[in-house]
Amino acid sequence: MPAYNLYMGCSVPANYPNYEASMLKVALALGMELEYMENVACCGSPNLRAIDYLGWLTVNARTLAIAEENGHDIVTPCNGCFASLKDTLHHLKHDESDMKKVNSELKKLGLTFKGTIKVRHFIEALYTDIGVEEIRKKVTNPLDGIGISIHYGCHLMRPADVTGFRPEILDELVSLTGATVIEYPIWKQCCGATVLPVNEPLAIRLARDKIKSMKEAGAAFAAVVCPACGNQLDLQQLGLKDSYGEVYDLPVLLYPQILALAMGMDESEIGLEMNRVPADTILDHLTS
Amino acid sequence: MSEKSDVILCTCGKQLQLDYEILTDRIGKIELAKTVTILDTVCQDDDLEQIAKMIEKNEGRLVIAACTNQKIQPRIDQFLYSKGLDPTRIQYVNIREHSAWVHDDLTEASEKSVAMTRGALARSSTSNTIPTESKDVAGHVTVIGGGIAGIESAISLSGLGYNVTLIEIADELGGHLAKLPMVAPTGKSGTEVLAARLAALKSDSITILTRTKVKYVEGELGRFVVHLVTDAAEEDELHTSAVVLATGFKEFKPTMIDEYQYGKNPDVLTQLELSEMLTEDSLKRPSDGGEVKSVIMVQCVGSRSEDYKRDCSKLCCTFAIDNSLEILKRVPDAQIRIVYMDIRVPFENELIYAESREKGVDYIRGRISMVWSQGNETRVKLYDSLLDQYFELSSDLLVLSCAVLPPDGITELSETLGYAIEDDGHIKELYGKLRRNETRRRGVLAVGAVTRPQFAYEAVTDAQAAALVIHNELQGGRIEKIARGAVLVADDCVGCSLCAQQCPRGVPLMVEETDLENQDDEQKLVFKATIDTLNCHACGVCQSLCPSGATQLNFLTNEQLWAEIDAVLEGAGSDYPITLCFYCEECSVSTIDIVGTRKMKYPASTRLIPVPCSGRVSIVDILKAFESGASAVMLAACETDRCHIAGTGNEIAQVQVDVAQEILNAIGWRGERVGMYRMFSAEPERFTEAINEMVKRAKDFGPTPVHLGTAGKWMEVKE
Amino acid sequence: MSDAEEQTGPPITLVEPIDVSKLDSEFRKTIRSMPNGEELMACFACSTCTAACPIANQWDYKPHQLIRMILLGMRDDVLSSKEIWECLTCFQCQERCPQKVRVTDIFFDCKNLAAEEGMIPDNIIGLARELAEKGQLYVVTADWEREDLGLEPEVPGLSANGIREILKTTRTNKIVGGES
Amino acid sequence: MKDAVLVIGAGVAGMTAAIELADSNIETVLIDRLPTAGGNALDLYKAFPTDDCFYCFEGSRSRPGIRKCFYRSALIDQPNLHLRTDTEVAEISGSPGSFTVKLTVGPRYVDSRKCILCGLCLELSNAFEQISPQCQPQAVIYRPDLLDDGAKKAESDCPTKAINLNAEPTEETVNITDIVLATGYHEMQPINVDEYSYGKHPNIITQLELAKILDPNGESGGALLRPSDGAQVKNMMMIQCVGSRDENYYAYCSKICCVFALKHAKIVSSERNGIGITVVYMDMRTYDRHERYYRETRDSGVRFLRGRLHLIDPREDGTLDVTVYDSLLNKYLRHNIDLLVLSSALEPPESNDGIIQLLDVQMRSGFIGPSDPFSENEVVAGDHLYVCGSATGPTEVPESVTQARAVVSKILQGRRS
Repeated sequence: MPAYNLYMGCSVPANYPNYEASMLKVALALGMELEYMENVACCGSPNLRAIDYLGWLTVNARTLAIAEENGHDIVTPCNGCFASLKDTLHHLKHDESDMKKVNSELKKLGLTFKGTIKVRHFIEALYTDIGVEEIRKKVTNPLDGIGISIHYGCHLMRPADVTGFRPEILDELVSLTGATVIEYPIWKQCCGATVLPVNEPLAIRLARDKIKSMKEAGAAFAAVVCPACGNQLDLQQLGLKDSYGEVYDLPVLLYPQILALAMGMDESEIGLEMNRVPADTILDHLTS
Repeated sequence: MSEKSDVILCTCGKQLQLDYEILTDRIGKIELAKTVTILDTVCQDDDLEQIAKMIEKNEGRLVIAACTNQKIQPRIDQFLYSKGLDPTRIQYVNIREHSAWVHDDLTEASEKSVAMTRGALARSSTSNTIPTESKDVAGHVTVIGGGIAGIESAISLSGLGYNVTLIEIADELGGHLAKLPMVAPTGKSGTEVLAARLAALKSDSITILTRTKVKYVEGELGRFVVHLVTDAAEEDELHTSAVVLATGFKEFKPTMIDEYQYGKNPDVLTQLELSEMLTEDSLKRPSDGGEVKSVIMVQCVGSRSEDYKRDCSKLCCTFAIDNSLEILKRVPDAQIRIVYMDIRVPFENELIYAESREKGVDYIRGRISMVWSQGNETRVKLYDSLLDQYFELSSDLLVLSCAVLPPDGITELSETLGYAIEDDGHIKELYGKLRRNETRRRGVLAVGAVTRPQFAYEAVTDAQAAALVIHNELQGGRIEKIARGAVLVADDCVGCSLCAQQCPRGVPLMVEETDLENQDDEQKLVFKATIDTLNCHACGVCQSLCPSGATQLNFLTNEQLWAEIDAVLEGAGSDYPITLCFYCEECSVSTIDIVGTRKMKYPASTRLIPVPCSGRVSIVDILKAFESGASAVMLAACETDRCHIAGTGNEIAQVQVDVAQEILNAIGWRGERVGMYRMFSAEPERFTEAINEMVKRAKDFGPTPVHLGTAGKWMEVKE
Repeated sequence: MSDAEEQTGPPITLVEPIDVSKLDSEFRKTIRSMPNGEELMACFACSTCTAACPIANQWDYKPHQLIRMILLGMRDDVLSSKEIWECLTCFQCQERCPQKVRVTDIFFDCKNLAAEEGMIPDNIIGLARELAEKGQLYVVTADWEREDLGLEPEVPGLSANGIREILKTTRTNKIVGGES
Repeated sequence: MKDAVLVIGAGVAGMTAAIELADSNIETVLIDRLPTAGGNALDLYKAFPTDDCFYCFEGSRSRPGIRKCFYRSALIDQPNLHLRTDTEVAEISGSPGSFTVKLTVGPRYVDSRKCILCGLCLELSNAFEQISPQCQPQAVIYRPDLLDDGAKKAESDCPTKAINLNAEPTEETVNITDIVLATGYHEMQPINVDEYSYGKHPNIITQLELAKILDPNGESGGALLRPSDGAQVKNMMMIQCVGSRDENYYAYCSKICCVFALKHAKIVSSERNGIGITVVYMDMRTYDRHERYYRETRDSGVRFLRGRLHLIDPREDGTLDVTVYDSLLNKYLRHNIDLLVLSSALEPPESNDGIIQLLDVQMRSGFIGPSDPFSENEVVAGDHLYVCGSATGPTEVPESVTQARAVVSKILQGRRS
């Protein structure tokens, strides 16, 4: 099994240790060797891209260049980090002049970006390197009968020519836990995370629409693979009573948490109590 | 053997500014000139008589120096044929548009005229007579595809006296048309439009094979063999003289565009699926058989999209309007909304658009946001770009006007039929402006939607026109024409297949040599080319590519062209650097003629040699010019992609020029001595600009180091 | 014939048009030369982008209108618009554009141009400041939560120095008013 | 002449039909009202969809080869083909299959078979003119209203005695089996459409007028200059659907004006550097592969504006302030331009009315429709009557050619049965 450069970004370790822990535990159980990258931090997120394109490119090219030193693929649990790295990779491969600019900056830090590294979201690595069949073998506690709606996250799916992500793989990964994927009309729609700094009511509205749509479609809980999306769908739900007078109580789980449960891991190992909307209903179901 | 020719010099009614004394004197001294005669108007009756007499006297070897042969040759040919004389050996020199009208200096213009006449004499000295030949072919044509275009083809060809076999893969004839409830612009149903034609097909000369597929085709114009297979897997073959492809189109199925939910929601259909429903009078919601009270149609699904079909599908706007009107006939209070980007209804179809609006069809300029199911309802959210509003509504049916795509199977068939395929997957027309129904392959025609989206009436017109083209080719079964074209000497053929691969019209065929002559078993699988000169377009591409000189144009052999090159360049040297220009007798001849007509001036240190197509000029021909003393060589050809010879002759020429440049560079000369330029008769300055540039290069570079025995001084001196 | 019809001179109208010659005709060239602007001119104003956008009904200028405004040279209106900052960057417009115009990416380009001219919403400047100072947007504050889950309290390998170094030399530094 | 066919109109469609007929050994009389063949095509420079010369059409068996310029065509020296320019139909009698047609033939001042275009008369007198290098017949024409002394000298000195200044109009009666109507289209002169000020300001022109300006063989050598003062055009605007899709003028869509306009926009944007172009449209109708023009012109920087004209305000410097409503932005935009080009409706030629009455064929928005519309036979206008090209309605060159061939196909089929 190959080793991976694990790029955490800043949001997961700061706000979602439950995501981090469940990912590491699932990876360990499946024999994935995730090694934290050294000397890296934030990807800058779309916000940096919006105001300082060259800075953003350079920050991410630096991360890629560091990974190039040991040659292992980068794996990240965050859609924002994934998009930043993927987009940087894609853009620099197609733009020689920016490539030169970036490398002249990196040179000052003693680095060179070549564009030889692959970037993958954690769930892609799960899917392609471990494979559905291998993972299924580890499912001891199938989530049969539970309906899950998936929020994939925009920056994982689009632009497709940059990210190269196929949403079906997450469907398969969810299905193999025994759960049923519940489709809902606005599955492509954004969670609203990016607009939070400039228009909070709008961001909340978008989160609310998604939760409402999932709930109406009959989902028992939601699956996400990104801290920012998780924040929108999970945390914002608590405020909906104030802003909309609506209560949905739709638990939002990070995918590794779901998989961990199906693999028979204990809720405490994966920080389920840190999820804002209590996931008791699932636990009830599993123990029943 | 070099034969002498008579020379006629025309004075254009004594109006040409040339020194005829110099001309007669100098030409008279050329060894290959038998006599020199001055006439005032070779195009007028008295002089035509003179020409006839000279042709009789000298077995047809005659050089006429006058105005452009583009004007006088048809008249002279016609006159001579009417007298039972053979004009095929006459060589023309243009001393009006190429000399007198474009050069100010009388002496220089006269010198150039002498040189070019010398060239024509050289060409004439080994000229062949080109006889009229004939052959008999079967008066049978195969039509593939039994939709409206194929049916009309069969009827037209039968009407012109041919036996026709009409092949259809489905159970029934009629294609998509049979499923249209209304055909624009007539307002009748497809079955009604077809009825009279289906009756007309019941003719002794038409054989219909349904449930039959064409597997592959062999042979050429006049003798194709079509290999058929029925749905019961029985194989058969059919001997035929020409093939008409009429396999129609295929509607795009947008399963991969998820915003429309096609394939997921049964109430989402394509426009043709709706047509079928209307034709069968079964308009209801597929999901629950419920009434259809509201319909949303979406235009440009897959069309005008970089992802699916770049171009517009042309028919879909009209189809949508027709179907809307049909729905309203059945459900007068139905609410129909058409969501569009641009409504495109040509000519009087605009009136149907107006009618539909009057009858209450709503047109919304905008796009669909998303489609989803809510209970048993189909919900649609859309954006109206003119109201700048979003709307959300339920609809009983969502009808997608899907792109018109080429049918399945045409790529496979192209492998043996040799026609070219357009970027969009349709069959490529030979030339988009004037020869829509012909394909790259002679004897293979394409009609109807297989070439592009077409309305029924357009497909009918296509079919009728293509029948005429076939009739022109087959001439009722007895093909008779002047055998002017490529002639192949099989013994010299090395079997490389360059000619067969590169002939713009697919004329040379590769055959097993054992078909030609008996060989030992060991050599049985050696292939050789054959060329039917009567099928040839006479461009000379095969000749310029042939490594062994096995195939040559009978009116412009290698020997003839090389002799001409040498003769026109006599006297070229460092005192007088000459630019030799080969020009094609398509766009280039016209452009140069117009330059003459408009009296646009350029230097007289130029010599012009006509070739049927620029693709006739080989690397060797170019190098011969340098050997004979040219300082620069220019090739005047048709515009890129506009070669008259199926669009590819000039591309072959471009390769020859590119390689010639590389050769010159490789031996230490300047590649820029050779130039290729694209001519366009509407822009005559293209020629003057090009020739001025080449003359400048000739002057700057001077003659090449190797000519007239200066061997040893190989490298050019570069400053 | 009425008096009005007899009048000559320019017709009276209440329309006060935008003078196109006063617009910035170079603006579209600028956008086109930016990282994702090459396909800009392929736009044929079908409004698919607007149809695809989940929030454009909140906007004064719709996505297709913003693209039109770029094409027309309404530089100031575009760069000072709130819409470019409210873009969710969900890429749905870009995904569905039949002419492959990179709509979302073009809005990113516009934001960069606006940023260069100092037109940035305050909250975004705040984020930039976080990045410039801390090298990250989020820092671990509740390390006991990490420890509870068996994670190291400090994130392994984390170091924000590299980022801070880079951002000192780029536009971010200018935005947060750092020393040059 | 036995069993001859009459082709009325020597544009692209008529010429194609006539040559195909003559090649099929059918005696053919091709007539045109104008002094030279070619119709609208002579003035149109570049043709879509191939962007090459407009005056180029299919070769024939007597001119083997592929396709030819008009001047190289077989119109003159094909023995079965009888071209009559300056000629109109005066009377048609008889019955289908055996019509008797009386033609009025204009004065034959110049014998086109004798004229060798030596240029002598052009030097001697202003009354002679070669309309175009592509003219067919390849002969000068004489304008009697410009008669001068030189003209008389030209008459006497003409080396082939091709000139007769005293020629009179003649009448010719021909026996005809079939008639082919190829009367083409006319570009509407939008003088009555007030809002466009056409005819009131020299810098407001039509697309056909623009084509003439762009033609390198034209007065300006192809440079795009303002008609008012010959200054270089810097900004221009085209307006689509002037008189088309308009119940006040022509309710139909003229079908080819969008491509026509974009063909010009493409020439200007790609070959006449630095000229700004705005195209104002209602629906851009680039059917089928013509979409390419729309794509390419957008890419080359042509601005497209969905909307309509609000106001034209001419300024003293010769420019025009044009305000247009943009229906997508919901804003009014004012442009300062040098040249306003109107994509004016393509209308039936006036002469159509006479022919339609004379032959009792179906009228279709003023053009000539098929006799039995339900047959989908576009080219059959009646018993022994056929129609092709823009006589059927606005038609592209390739359609005209295909229709002309369909006509010949139908005539040959008719003769066999």
